[in-house]
Amino acid sequence: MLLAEVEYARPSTVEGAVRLLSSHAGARPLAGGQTLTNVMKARAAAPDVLVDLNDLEELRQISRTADGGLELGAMVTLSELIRSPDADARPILAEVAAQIADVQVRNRGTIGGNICSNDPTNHLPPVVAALGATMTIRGPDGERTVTAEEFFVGVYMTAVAPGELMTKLTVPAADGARDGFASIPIGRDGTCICNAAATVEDGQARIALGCVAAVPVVLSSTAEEDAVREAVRGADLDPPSDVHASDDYRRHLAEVVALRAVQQAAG
Amino acid sequence: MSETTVTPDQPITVEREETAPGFIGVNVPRKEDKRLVQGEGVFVDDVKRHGMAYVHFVRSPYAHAAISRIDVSKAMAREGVYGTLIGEEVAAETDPFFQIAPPPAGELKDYALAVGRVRHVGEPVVAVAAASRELARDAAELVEVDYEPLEPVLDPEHAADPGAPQLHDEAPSNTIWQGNFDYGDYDAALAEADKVVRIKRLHFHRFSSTPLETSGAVVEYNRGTGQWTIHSNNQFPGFAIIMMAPALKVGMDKLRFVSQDIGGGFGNKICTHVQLVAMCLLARKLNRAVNWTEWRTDQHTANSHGNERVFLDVEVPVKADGTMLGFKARAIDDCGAFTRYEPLGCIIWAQVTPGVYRWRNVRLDFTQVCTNKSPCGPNRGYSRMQHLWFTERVMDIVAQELGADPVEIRKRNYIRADEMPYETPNGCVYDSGDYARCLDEALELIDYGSIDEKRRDAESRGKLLGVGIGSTLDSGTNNFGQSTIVNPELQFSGNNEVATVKLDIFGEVVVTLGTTPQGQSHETTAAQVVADILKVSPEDVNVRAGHDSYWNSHAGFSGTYASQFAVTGLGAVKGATEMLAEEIKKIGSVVLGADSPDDVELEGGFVRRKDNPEAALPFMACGAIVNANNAVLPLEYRDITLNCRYVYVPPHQLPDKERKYGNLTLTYANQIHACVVEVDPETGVYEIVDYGAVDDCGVRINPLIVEGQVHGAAAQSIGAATHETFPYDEDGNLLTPNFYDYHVPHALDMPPLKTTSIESPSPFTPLGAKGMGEGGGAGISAVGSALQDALRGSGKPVVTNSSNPYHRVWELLRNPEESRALVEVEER
Amino acid sequence: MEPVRGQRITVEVNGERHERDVEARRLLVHFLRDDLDLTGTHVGCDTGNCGACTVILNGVAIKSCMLLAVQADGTSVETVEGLSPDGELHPLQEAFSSFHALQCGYCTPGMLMSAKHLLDHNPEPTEGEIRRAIQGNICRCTGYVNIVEAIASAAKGGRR
Amino acid sequence: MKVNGERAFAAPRETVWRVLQDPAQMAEVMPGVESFDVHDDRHWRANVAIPLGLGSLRMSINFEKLEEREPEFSQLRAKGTGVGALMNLVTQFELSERDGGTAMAWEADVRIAGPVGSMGQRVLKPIVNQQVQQVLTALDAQVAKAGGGAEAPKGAEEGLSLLEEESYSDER
Repeated sequence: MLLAEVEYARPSTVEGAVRLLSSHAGARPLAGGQTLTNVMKARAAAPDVLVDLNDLEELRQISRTADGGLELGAMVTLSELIRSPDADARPILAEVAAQIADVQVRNRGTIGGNICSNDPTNHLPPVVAALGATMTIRGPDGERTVTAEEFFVGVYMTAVAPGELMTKLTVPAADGARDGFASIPIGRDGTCICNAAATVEDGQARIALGCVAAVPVVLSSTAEEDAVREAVRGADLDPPSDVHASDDYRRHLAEVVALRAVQQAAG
Repeated sequence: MSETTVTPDQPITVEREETAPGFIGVNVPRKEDKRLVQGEGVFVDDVKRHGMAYVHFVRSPYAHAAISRIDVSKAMAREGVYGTLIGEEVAAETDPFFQIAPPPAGELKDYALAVGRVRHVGEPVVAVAAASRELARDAAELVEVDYEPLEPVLDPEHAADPGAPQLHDEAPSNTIWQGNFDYGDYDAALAEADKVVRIKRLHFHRFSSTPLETSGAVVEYNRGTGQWTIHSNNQFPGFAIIMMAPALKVGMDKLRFVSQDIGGGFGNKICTHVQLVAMCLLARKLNRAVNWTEWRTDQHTANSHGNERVFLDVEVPVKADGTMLGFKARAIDDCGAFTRYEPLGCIIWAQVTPGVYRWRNVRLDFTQVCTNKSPCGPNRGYSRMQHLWFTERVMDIVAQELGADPVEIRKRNYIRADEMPYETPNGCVYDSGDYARCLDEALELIDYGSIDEKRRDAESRGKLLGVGIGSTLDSGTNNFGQSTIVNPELQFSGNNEVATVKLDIFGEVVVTLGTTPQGQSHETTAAQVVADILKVSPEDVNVRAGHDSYWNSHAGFSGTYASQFAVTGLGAVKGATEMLAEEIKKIGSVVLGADSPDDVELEGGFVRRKDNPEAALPFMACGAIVNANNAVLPLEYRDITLNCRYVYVPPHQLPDKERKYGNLTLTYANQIHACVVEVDPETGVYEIVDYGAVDDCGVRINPLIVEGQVHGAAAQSIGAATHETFPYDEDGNLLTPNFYDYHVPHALDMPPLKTTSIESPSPFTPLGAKGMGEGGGAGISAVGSALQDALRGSGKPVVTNSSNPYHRVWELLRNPEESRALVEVEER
Repeated sequence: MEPVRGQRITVEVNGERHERDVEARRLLVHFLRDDLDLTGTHVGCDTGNCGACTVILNGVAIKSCMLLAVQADGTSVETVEGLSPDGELHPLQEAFSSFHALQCGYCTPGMLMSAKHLLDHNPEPTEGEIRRAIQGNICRCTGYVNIVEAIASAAKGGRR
Repeated sequence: MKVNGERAFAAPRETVWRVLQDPAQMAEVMPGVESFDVHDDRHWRANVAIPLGLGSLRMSINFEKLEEREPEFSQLRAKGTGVGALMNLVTQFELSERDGGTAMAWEADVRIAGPVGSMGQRVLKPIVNQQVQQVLTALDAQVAKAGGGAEAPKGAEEGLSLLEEESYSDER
């Protein structure tokens, strides 16, 4: 419950944040803090410097792109996303955000935080992977934009290198694609035991599985049941076992949630 | 909206008539609420003292290891660190805790900190005291402890195997206690049976009620008087003092236990005497107040868990008509690394030997072993819950295997209302109850009549629907004499609780209790009882909040545990209040010139002459006369104090140690629960869609408070049946050390709880009331029962575990044969 | 600007301005309980799950165990102590008592703050909305039945 | 938790053996090594900061060579202690000559305790797999440097698998 000593800074510009992050080894961005703070309480991780991103108005914007897609600042809270009228560009985002944790956590937790912490049970990583969204990363050497495949590196690890921070999430316009999400949570809206997001366009499904590996597992198949099941079986998943599910059970659930996500998308 | 049949349609208001208050049975609003809803309760971690030190425990990362070196020098060098305490000091300054077990296990050494060896992950090894919470933890990380890991014992079923590692040199084969319980004539019953149902293994899992407030203490030491003041949330100070005083080598009066508000206990706060002794030693060593806050992860890894229990080689002789003649089984109970309250659990279960059933022939071989897991202790439904779950599992498995209707076969085997009071084969006496009627009410709540329709509807949605039934006997007002059955040398028996009621100089009625409530509303119900006897309103009765062992209302068994306040606590309140009423009448008769106290009566805060209501004396005057103007009293009345103390002692007798026979407890409240589940056959994920609980605890002092207990107990058993479990990995690490992975029900998880009640007054208690609050176990049985029913069309799997998270249900669906292999029916 | 180990912060709590020097690592809940002696806000877990520490920060319900005190600098915080400033009980507090929505009372302050946040934004919630609103608040005593009824009643001005 | 796998190197067995037996070269292979000192040919010690994304986990690890049969078999124990975690690791490998190169059959038994454990297995197992992958990839490079190019790192994924599951006390 008690954090180790840590230094703290709350810059007011992204440049300032990048400067702080890149000039201090062991500096970590602090977004909503709904994951990082708890890991620090356990002292399972002890950053030397916390760079609080909460004053970066630039990262709180929600806007439509020219082509009808969506740009979400990394510091947009899950509650803000749920309430935003612009979010109906890809309604699945708000729909899934509303399933994350609880009101208090959604009020504080951010999109960037959920994506960057990349706990295998998080909701958003598979969603951004399925939607083909891109993440924009700002660092001392400027800005780059990466796809989900490049972005998710491991548990709690992403392409955001020390000294960098994620600034925004860009979601392409639906353009006739439809999205779905399915999960098996512990109880109602508890932590996910297994989850999956899917985007279906012209009968082609892009599926991203959560909870079964260190990073979302992305698969492609046609939207037919047999094809989806085949695609998941073909993925040779080696999911972790824990108190909520054996690896066998997770492997089975992966097939179920993949199919349900695709069916929701296919409507 | 969740339906409740007890809650009135309007917000509760005190309904009373001027002349006859009659507050017993009325939903009087709680006296405790005003402070609690304003955040003005005083919980242990709210207590602060000048210069107080914060204590952090260095805990074992190993399940089993020898400690080869402890070095606190780096921690001591840290600025702001006041001091440390290590096992060697504890061993030098204290005696090991008194053990309830007989030798050899009774010789095992249990100290406030690990001495030479750690026996479970999370066991406190070093205590570090510093100027702030954070500093204490920082310094704790600087303490160096070298461990030599030893092989842990984790599987209770193999703890006693030859060659298994030993936890305690004093407990050979890791066996704490073993005993055979043989009642009726089991062999004759077996010979008489038409069918014999055998079940290889039933498993009741580890979990705990995890009170939202974790344990803690603020301990002060007074050098001048040599006494400690212990502000804590320990829920059984009577027991704690008996354990701590000898360990600290001081008289009991040197330990003052104080508590006001306690954030839930459920039994989990009975065994904190271990950490409290460490606090006492530190307070004395540092000569300053010390604070200990147990964090959630500490609470899960090192606080008392509910006992895990396995039932092996179960055998049930059954007659052709479905009458069960009894059972035979081998029980192995896992008490964890230390015996803090154990092996009492080895006998407590026997309070409910046949459960709610007319089973006359019982043969149980009961063994308790220790393992390298968190020590066990009482947990809501303590030891009876495990056994009652076993009786209900037996009932459902036999019903399924014989193709009998689970409702009919229960009614055939239930003890009947006309048999009450009913003596069980081991000499316990069930005071009152009507189980069949409770079952009918419960089935009514879940609309059992239309269940086939619902089944079809569920099928049409691709779901499997099941109905389940469970029961609990909430036995209360323990006879501590049962402890002599586990250890004949013990000198405990009976039970007691005390209360004082006084009339103060300005006429206030002041009540003190010996109990330590954790949400059970004692201030309110005590006031209701006092109000009825003194003929005043509960608002006029001032019940002191909390517990202080320095008040004159502390008895040997004082505390709040084991479903007994309505009997022992209120029994004491009633006794003391009646004494006070008599004294007030005496004063009144003198002052009002009546011939005898019988000629006056109490009414609305006055004592008045029956023959002339105009002649009345206010309570205030009585208080003033006795306390400040007593020369006016005739000499023969000078012994009146208007400060009455009464100790309620239940009519217990010594049990027969050899036969393990006798009445082990006074009252038997009962609950019958029924629930409906819908299972998704593809995933094993299920939802409880309907739930009914019927409670019978005799006379209900405050129905709304009773109903609240029923709701809470049901919620806890639903949690235990679904996701709450304390599993360990092969190294002895707890896999659910906090609320991340230990999922307790939240508001969206809970089904609508429908409750109702019947009242079968106890013939044995002062108010016809029975202790209650531990009735939840019924839910664990009901959920498992419903799952087995839902899955019957999928290969008839048998539910043999009390813990049924989704993955286990999926395994049952995927491989029903595995569970079926545990059951066989022998036709005679 | 350079990172600091601690700093002086100003927080308005229940309408009152407080200035304190705090370590950067100190959690808001400990600032409220230990530094300001506002012990109505409780700690029930160490993983952000239980909600006993729920307070309203700038009008938004949050868990004060997942926020550093330095992050609250310049904000306005409402705690349970602020619900009945003049001793007059808030309708939610009245309803919790009338409907026996509390037993041990340990989760109650956090539960009340979540309920207040709900009613501030949604004066006429359905049962489902009420349950969602308190999903982040664990109660081990009541099974939530009476809590849900109490909140519904408070929303209807004390009626059922 | 037990992990095992097979790995192929396009280098002679002696080369691979030398890399695996040389503490200095192994230091190159381990994640986040900050300092490294050799006590004797059987014991050495490393201070590491294992990068875990949310912050790195500092540990000091003592290595002890338990057994070796040059040039095919070696067994090693590593005991790590840190604020957030305790690690006990026993690992062994068997080298055999295969079509001009070297095949390494390896297995490791990793046990982790302490606060990091309280974060749950769902993160621990993937983290262990991840670290193993990185070690193997780095090993390829190291072997390549020591002469003889390494095969594509995909060899790692091929063999990597969990040997056994946790046995829960209430799962039987």
